[in-house]
Amino acid sequence: MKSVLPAMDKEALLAADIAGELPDARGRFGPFGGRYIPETLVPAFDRLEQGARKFLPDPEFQASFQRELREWVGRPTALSFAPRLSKKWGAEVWIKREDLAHTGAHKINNAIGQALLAVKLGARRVIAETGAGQHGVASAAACARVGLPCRVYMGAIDMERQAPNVDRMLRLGAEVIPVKTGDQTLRAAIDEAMREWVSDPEGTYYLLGSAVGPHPYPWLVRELQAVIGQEAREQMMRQAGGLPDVAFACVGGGSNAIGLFYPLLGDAGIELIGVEAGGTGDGLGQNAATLATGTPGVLQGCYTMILQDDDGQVQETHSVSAGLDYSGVGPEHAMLQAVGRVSYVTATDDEALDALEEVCAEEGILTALETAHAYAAARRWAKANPGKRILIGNSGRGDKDMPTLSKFPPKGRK
Amino acid sequence: MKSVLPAMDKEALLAADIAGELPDARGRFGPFGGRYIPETLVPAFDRLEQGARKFLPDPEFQASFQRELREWVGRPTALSFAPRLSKKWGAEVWIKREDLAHTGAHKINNAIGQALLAVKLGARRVIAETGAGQHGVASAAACARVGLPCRVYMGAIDMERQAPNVDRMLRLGAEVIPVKTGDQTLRAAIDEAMREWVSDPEGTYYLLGSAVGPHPYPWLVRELQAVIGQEAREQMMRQAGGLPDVAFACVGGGSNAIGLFYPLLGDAGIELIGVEAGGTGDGLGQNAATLATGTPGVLQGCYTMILQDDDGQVQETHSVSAGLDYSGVGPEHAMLQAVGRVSYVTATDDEALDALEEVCAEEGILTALETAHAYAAARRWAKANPGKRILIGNSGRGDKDMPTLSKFPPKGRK
Amino acid sequence: MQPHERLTDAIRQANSSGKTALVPFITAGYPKTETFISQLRAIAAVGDVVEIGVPFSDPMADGMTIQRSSHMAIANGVSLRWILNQLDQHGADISTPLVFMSYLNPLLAFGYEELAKRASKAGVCGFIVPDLPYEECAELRVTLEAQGIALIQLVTPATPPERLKLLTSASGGFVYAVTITGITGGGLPSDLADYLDRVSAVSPLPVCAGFGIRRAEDVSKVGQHAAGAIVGSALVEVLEAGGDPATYLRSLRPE
Amino acid sequence: MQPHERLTDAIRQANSSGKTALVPFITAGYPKTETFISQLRAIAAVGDVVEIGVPFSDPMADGMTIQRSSHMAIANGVSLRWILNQLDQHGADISTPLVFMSYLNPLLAFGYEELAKRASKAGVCGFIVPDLPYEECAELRVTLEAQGIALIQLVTPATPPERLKLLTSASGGFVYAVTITGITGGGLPSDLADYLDRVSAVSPLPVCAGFGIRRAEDVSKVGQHAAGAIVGSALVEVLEAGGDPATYLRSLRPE
Ligand SMILES: Cc1ncc(COP(=O)(O)O)c(C=O)c1O
Ligand SMILES: Cc1ncc(COP(=O)(O)O)c(C=O)c1O
Repeated sequence: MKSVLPAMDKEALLAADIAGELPDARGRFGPFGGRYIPETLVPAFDRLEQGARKFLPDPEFQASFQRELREWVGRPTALSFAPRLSKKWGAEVWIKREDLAHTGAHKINNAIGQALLAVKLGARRVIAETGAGQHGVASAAACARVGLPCRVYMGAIDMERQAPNVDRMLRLGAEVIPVKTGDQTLRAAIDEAMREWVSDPEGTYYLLGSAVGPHPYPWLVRELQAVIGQEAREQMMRQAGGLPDVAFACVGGGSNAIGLFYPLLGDAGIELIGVEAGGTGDGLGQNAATLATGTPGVLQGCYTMILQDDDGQVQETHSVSAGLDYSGVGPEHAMLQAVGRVSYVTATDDEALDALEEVCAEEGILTALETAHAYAAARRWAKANPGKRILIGNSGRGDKDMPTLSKFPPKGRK
Repeated sequence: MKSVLPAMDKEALLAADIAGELPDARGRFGPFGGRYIPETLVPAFDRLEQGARKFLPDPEFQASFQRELREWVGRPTALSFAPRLSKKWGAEVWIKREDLAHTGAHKINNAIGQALLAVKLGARRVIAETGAGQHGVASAAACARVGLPCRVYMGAIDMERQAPNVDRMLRLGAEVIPVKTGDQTLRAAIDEAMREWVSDPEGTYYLLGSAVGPHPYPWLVRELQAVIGQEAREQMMRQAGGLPDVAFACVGGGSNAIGLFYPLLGDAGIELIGVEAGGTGDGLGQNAATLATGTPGVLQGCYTMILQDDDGQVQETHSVSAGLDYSGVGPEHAMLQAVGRVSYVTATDDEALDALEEVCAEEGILTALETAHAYAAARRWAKANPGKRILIGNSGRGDKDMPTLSKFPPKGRK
Repeated sequence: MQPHERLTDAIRQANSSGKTALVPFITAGYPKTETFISQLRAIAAVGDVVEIGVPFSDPMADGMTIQRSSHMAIANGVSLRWILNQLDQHGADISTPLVFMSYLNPLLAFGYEELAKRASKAGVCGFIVPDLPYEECAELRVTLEAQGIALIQLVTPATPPERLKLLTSASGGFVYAVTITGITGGGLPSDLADYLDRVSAVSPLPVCAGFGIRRAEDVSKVGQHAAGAIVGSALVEVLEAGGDPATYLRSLRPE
Repeated sequence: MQPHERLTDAIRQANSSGKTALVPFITAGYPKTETFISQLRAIAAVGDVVEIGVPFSDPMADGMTIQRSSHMAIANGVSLRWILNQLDQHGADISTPLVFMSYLNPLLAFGYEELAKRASKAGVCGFIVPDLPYEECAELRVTLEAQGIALIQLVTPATPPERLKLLTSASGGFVYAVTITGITGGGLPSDLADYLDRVSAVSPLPVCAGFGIRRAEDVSKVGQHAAGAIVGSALVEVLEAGGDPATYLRSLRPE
């Protein structure tokens, strides 16, 4: 598999992705992607893929998906001009407000889309994993909306640092299962959800929360999240009078980033920058900068960039933000990095915390800790590239981060 | 003043309100309203009123207000059809989603409008009171957005039961002052904010959070909140194919209710029902059902219905929801009750908690405890009036209520 | 003499004997209901006019001291009716003219007509209503005036010239000049003299200054530019501390 | 004999002597690295084929026992390279054919070419890769086959008929019939017989059943419909408890 990398034709791959031809029939974005799953799940994945391929383009399904996005999720989400940040940064800053989507992050786009699909596929119940809890809350809400019971797996450490979201899931009628194995964060939660699925592949729909995992998830999630970039592109034309020079999004698994970037891939003039969690430093285990510092491998069903040691053991990660604290990344991002269309940079814990405070103080938007990484990188870029038009994917709101933030009191800016 | 009540011409008053002629030049809605303030504040109120009268109709001000609503607040907020509640209730239920507005409630419409006004009036700083904390958060965010420092007064009891909102205010750069006098809830916070204003009427803008208080606030807040009803009316026509038979909104001070109702007053076919906090019972002090059980009097600068004893001492209230826990109510509601256009009913703590759980389970919407009162009353009404089209003002989201809700675990519905 | 004239007269009398009129304020029934009349009597023996605070649940123009006294008095069972009853029963011998300071709502709840009659009977010569600006006061003023009782207007340093004229001429008994743009309980501002001179210049009635007067210097400073000094929070604090009000008041105006 | 033939042969030999083939599984270096070889030797003396688990950080198809053993083995410093080194150094005398059970990523990280050579040298006859479905396996299979090593396919009760044919004929050494649609560590399902008969009917290779086999009855039940029984979690638990693996394994197949 490693051998595929050097041989690939970068331009052709990018062109194919823009043309909507990726992933290919085997679920690959160039060398990345695929479907590395236990045999027990093969029939379930076949059903899922066939169902997704059938229903996603189906006008009736699309109509109900679009209706839920509009009427229940509250789309289109706003595009905000940020006058005070613009002034401070010497740039023209625009913010795509996924924090205003129902339940407070972009995660709901995917959750309601897959929940509708679960109904179509005749599922009796839904399981989901969650890191920051946003996907868990979104899944709980979406399942209530479509009338399916929902069980969410969440790492014990994440349950602690994102406690408000745990309460919200329970209120929304979901069952939350603490995962105490492995690293007790998102990765362990995915493993555990997979195990649960293996034990009942027939009646269960696994509602995966990011553009990661085995095919067809990376594709399915991208298709459901692409509405972010579609709206943003159209809103930039209308509100800003033109496309941005650069777009930033934070990258955990990569769903909000691919949602924002995918519809902009074809606009060659737009620089696209994904921002990973730089944590406390460059060492293995100190960050979650998969694309920036990782190597290719197979994690949780997918060939992609991962953080691993020489033996292929996946490493624990660190980030102040639970939603970025993941050792893998969506395979399409791995490809977009390999072909050079998107660059991936990092922002440290401290930079993200400082950016969060700045966005609060200047624009009155309490952004998510995940999202704050995108602001931190955008600010750095703006200083080096004065006078540009910048689009930032504001993937979610920071209410959920209060328990973590209480450990980092505002420094005071004035 | 009491003597004015019997003499008033109900139909004429309602017609004048619909025609936009109320409040009158003295700030009155029929007998209600007015401006009962310390002489120290008279010049400040004169400036405020003149400023509001000048800027609210000003096209440039309106353009910037509308732009903030659209681009920053995320308006229009969605109108959601509620399929599962509809089925359960035997009705056609529609929900106006103010919970999707930036910071999570309708309060932001007013906060950003007044913050823009504060800038126009040359204020050096903003003070605000808050009950549930939603107005405090909205004010903190709006002030950051327009670049003014903000100080929020909040009752010590409310700070405890709405702790997440306190953290959010601080993060948004506001100063939060605990009010330990009086009843330590919203009423005491308003008193304290007024005192602060009295001590610096020149440089301070007081950003009042509901349609209460001395003229021009009830009018100003209504004008800034009327966007709720304007949008809902238009969305009902477009999405539901017609106006509702009835509209429900919870009433604390009455800002979300007047925002929803005011643009519907002229549609005689729509029954309008405001829902107050029934608390734990009918006795004085057990509830906050001002219109349902109060008498006319002057509280915090305004002649309106209030909860008081025979000596005119204002009584403490009880509601499980901090945002409804107030002994007064906006004067326009007092008038709309007196002329018979709007009826005001109550929902108890228990009914509200049960409704909150139902809306979570059926529609995946974690509504605010305040809002849950509207659902409780709507459900009761739906059972008595089968087959009707119901509009509910979903004034905010329930994330802020988690500390309170933790004391009332879900009962389990399935 | 009409009740409102008794007020004007008492202040002028003090002035004509070379003294700044002293207008002490107490919250009725605070700290204790039992001592209300005796304290009132002691205070009335020193003061030229006595202001009696009717407690209210939402004293929004008052500082911590008067808030505290107000809430406690309510808890002690004090009401407007109780105060009037006390005066009826025990106050007949008090010759110093009395003023009620009350927020509007207790007056509304009592009913203006009955209030005017009962007040007149109890020797109340004027009302100060801190949350009733001139624009809203007509009904109450008319009703009180029918009994010869004054509705005393307040003016502040921020009151513009025309309004100053309006308020001073609409007032009865005397004019209450708020010394600071703030709540009760603070200190005195530096530009006090100018301001009080401005008020006195236009006012047909004697001007009493209130808010922030605590010491003899304050009274003498105020006395150079106004007819009287109103002493509120400071006196309430003396009562709270168990001090003797008459001694304190006398110390404010040494011979 | 090619390595993959050794597997088939060992199972057939057991069968032809009237026994169900026994395929014990251990996680390499668990509970301790020092006892790996001695335990392996003891187990190999009873088992017809021995499965060695290569620990992986994300054992997503495994139950609690094997997860625990896997994480602990990594913490003990166990890696694929370490296991191969151990076998090179100390395993030359073990004649029982060995199978590596490993998730894909450690194999990828090692490199397929070198892996195949080293495995062959170490006496490894086959690989089981639980997260490598047939569709993704070509590259690894070809590389292993070049050394005569089997890539053993798994089938499950939910595998549809055509796929069953595909997988059984694509497998090497034997076919691994997962008894339950679940993770390792559970019990045996009731419709086991039918399912194993179905697999055995189409498989050109012997079929070994795994997942949930813990007791002699399980082995004998499985043995009526399959060639061999794979014993994983139960054996790991015996080792954890400090029990003697050989005694336990012999108890599963009483004479
Ligand atoms: C607000 C927010 N942003 C970003 C992320 C990262 O996920 P992804 O990279 O899939 O967008 C999360 C994950 O929970 C999140 O909650
Ligand atoms: C969500 C929500 N709804 C309703 C209210 C009640 O206020 P009003 O009656 O002014 O709408 C509040 C007050 O905080 C609130 O937060």
